[in-house]
Amino acid sequence: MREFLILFFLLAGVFFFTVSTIGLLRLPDVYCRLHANTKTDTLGIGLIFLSLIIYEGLSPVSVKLGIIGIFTWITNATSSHLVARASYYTDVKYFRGKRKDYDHS
Amino acid sequence: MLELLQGLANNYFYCYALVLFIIGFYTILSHSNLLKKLIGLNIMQTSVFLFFVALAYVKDGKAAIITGEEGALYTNPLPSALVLTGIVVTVSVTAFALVLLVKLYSYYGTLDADEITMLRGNPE
Amino acid sequence: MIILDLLLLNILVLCAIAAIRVRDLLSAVIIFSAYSLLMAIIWLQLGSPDVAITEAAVGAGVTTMLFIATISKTRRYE
Amino acid sequence: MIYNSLMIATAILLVNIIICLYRAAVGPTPGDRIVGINMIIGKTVTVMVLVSFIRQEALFLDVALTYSLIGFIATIGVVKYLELKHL
Amino acid sequence: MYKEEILILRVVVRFMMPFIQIYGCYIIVSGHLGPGGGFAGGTIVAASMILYALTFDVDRALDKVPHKHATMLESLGGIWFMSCGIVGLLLGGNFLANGQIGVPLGTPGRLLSGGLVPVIYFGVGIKVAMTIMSLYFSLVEEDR
Amino acid sequence: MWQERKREIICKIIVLFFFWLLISWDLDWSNLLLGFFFSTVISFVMSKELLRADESPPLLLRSHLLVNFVFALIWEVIKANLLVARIILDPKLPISPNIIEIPQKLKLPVTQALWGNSITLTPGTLTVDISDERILVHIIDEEIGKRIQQNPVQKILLKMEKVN
Repeated sequence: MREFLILFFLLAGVFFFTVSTIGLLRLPDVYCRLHANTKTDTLGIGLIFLSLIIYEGLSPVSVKLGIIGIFTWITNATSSHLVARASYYTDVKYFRGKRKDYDHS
Repeated sequence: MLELLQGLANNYFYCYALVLFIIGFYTILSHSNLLKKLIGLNIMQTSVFLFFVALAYVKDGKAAIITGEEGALYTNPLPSALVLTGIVVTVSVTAFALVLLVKLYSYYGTLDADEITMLRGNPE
Repeated sequence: MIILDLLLLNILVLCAIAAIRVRDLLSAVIIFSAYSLLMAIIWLQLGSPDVAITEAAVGAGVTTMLFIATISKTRRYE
Repeated sequence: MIYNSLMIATAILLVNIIICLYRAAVGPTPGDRIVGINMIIGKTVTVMVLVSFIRQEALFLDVALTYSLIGFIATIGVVKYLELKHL
Repeated sequence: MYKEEILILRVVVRFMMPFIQIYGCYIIVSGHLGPGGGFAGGTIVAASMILYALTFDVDRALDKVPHKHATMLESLGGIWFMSCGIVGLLLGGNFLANGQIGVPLGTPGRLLSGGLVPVIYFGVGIKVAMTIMSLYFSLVEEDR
Repeated sequence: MWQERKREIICKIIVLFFFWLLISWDLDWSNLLLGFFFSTVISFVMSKELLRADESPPLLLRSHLLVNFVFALIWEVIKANLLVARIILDPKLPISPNIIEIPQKLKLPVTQALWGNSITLTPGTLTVDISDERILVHIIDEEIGKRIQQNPVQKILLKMEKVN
């Protein structure tokens, strides 16, 4: 049961990482790519760390893993906000409306 | 010949250190922008560190930190101590070179090595 | 283990080539910081965490900021 | 079993890093490049943790903690330079 | 202005700074037990001050740690290192002698068991932190 | 004035000391001494730079709300992550991004920053700019944008401020 949980969470985490990478490739502009960055990346980190914490049990290692997870979430959100803000104020055009209106070039 | 190839395949870290060294050296020789040259220099230094640490690597060895267990196999700590010194020197060299670049730019108005040579005139 | 090593080293070489091929100096510096990140993983693989933590501290914080400061004082494009 | 799956997960993450590197090298605006590097930082932290579990050395986690703490300095620097043209 | 507007960055940096600094101190003094040492820890502490200078302003950071104080602390780190070395000479050993002069070199995993090593690393950490910080500040400050 | 500052500094020392214990995980007397020394020095030297008490609700006293907040945030993240994953993996890529403006209800800087970061972490939405009156949010889908106002995270943060 425990092994199954570990493998399931690990797989889910890797899946979310892969989804975020696909999103980074497919989405049209900076803002949408930032969505792919923060969202799926953070959940990927969370799930993989959760699986490793289950694997390790309660020990200093899992406490440190929790600290790493918390700080990664904070810094990831902050840097995404900053990139979005800088792009907005340096007039990077954002894609609006439906996909079919967008000329992919 | 086959032995040579096998030896290369066994020591792939050395091969890649060589490749990185060549990339850095090529950058220093071919790019005329000084900041690019500095990045090439950094890549070259890192390749040398990679060679050193790969020399120290023992297969299945643990990191050279004594945790009190008996009869464990450790990697060689001496090259990594050398590399630590090397990294300190790298940072200092990089900072010094960057300050020199700022001074050069304020004097000549460009960072291109060829242009600076032209501006200084032909020594002959 | 050997597959991980080879993959990492190939990414490293790709990263180095990308860093020197880009025309924009700011992008070159950004990619160079990624190079330093990958280098830190390789130090871990080679079993020398001392070097890895030094590379992490230097590459993530100091060297990149010094490069960006220089770019902000000189020009951005080659 | 778990050892092998950790290995496979690390390999998949490394392949992901290559794709992020493509975005960082090609991306049209500097913002795209920073997004690529941000994702590489997140994946690198995870790879470091996985490597420390594969090699069974708890002390390697310190390196990952370092990156998660000061990994965003470069991002702030680049963003401030893009917005203000000086630091 | 840039510095007052970004609320999230301001709050997050002010929240994160003590954690970065205390982590840097941990890396400095536990250099003989795990990865790290004076240089890495000092660089992390300096990185926190670089973060401060980025978020607010270089001038404000220079108000906090002026060049005079930075130079003084840097010299203090050097003097600290020298005097720790001379302790070995005074007690009849070599320069920087550690186990030779009878300092207990205790068990692995204990923080203060490395004899003089953590004490020396403390000085090295101060010196490195101040050096790198003032390097960055003096590269940036003459911008305006 | 001095009383308040003293309480602030003691609070910081406790938090930093706790962090030191977590990362070093050792109850030896030398470790405790060094940790106490470093946390005291840092909170005295940097006391002007760190967060002040009047900028945040007393988070340590309202820890039940903080735990509540964390769990609500995680639940939101998981829910919306699946949504974004479905959008990304869809071959037609059905996105309709836009930048919208929503009013800001929170007052204190710390809760404002927490709310902004929660918006960024919640999938489909991304804080572009934040001030005392409004928040600019980039949304990836119109449906997600409509739901942003009745986010449970914001309610918890409002409650946290009201207690103060």
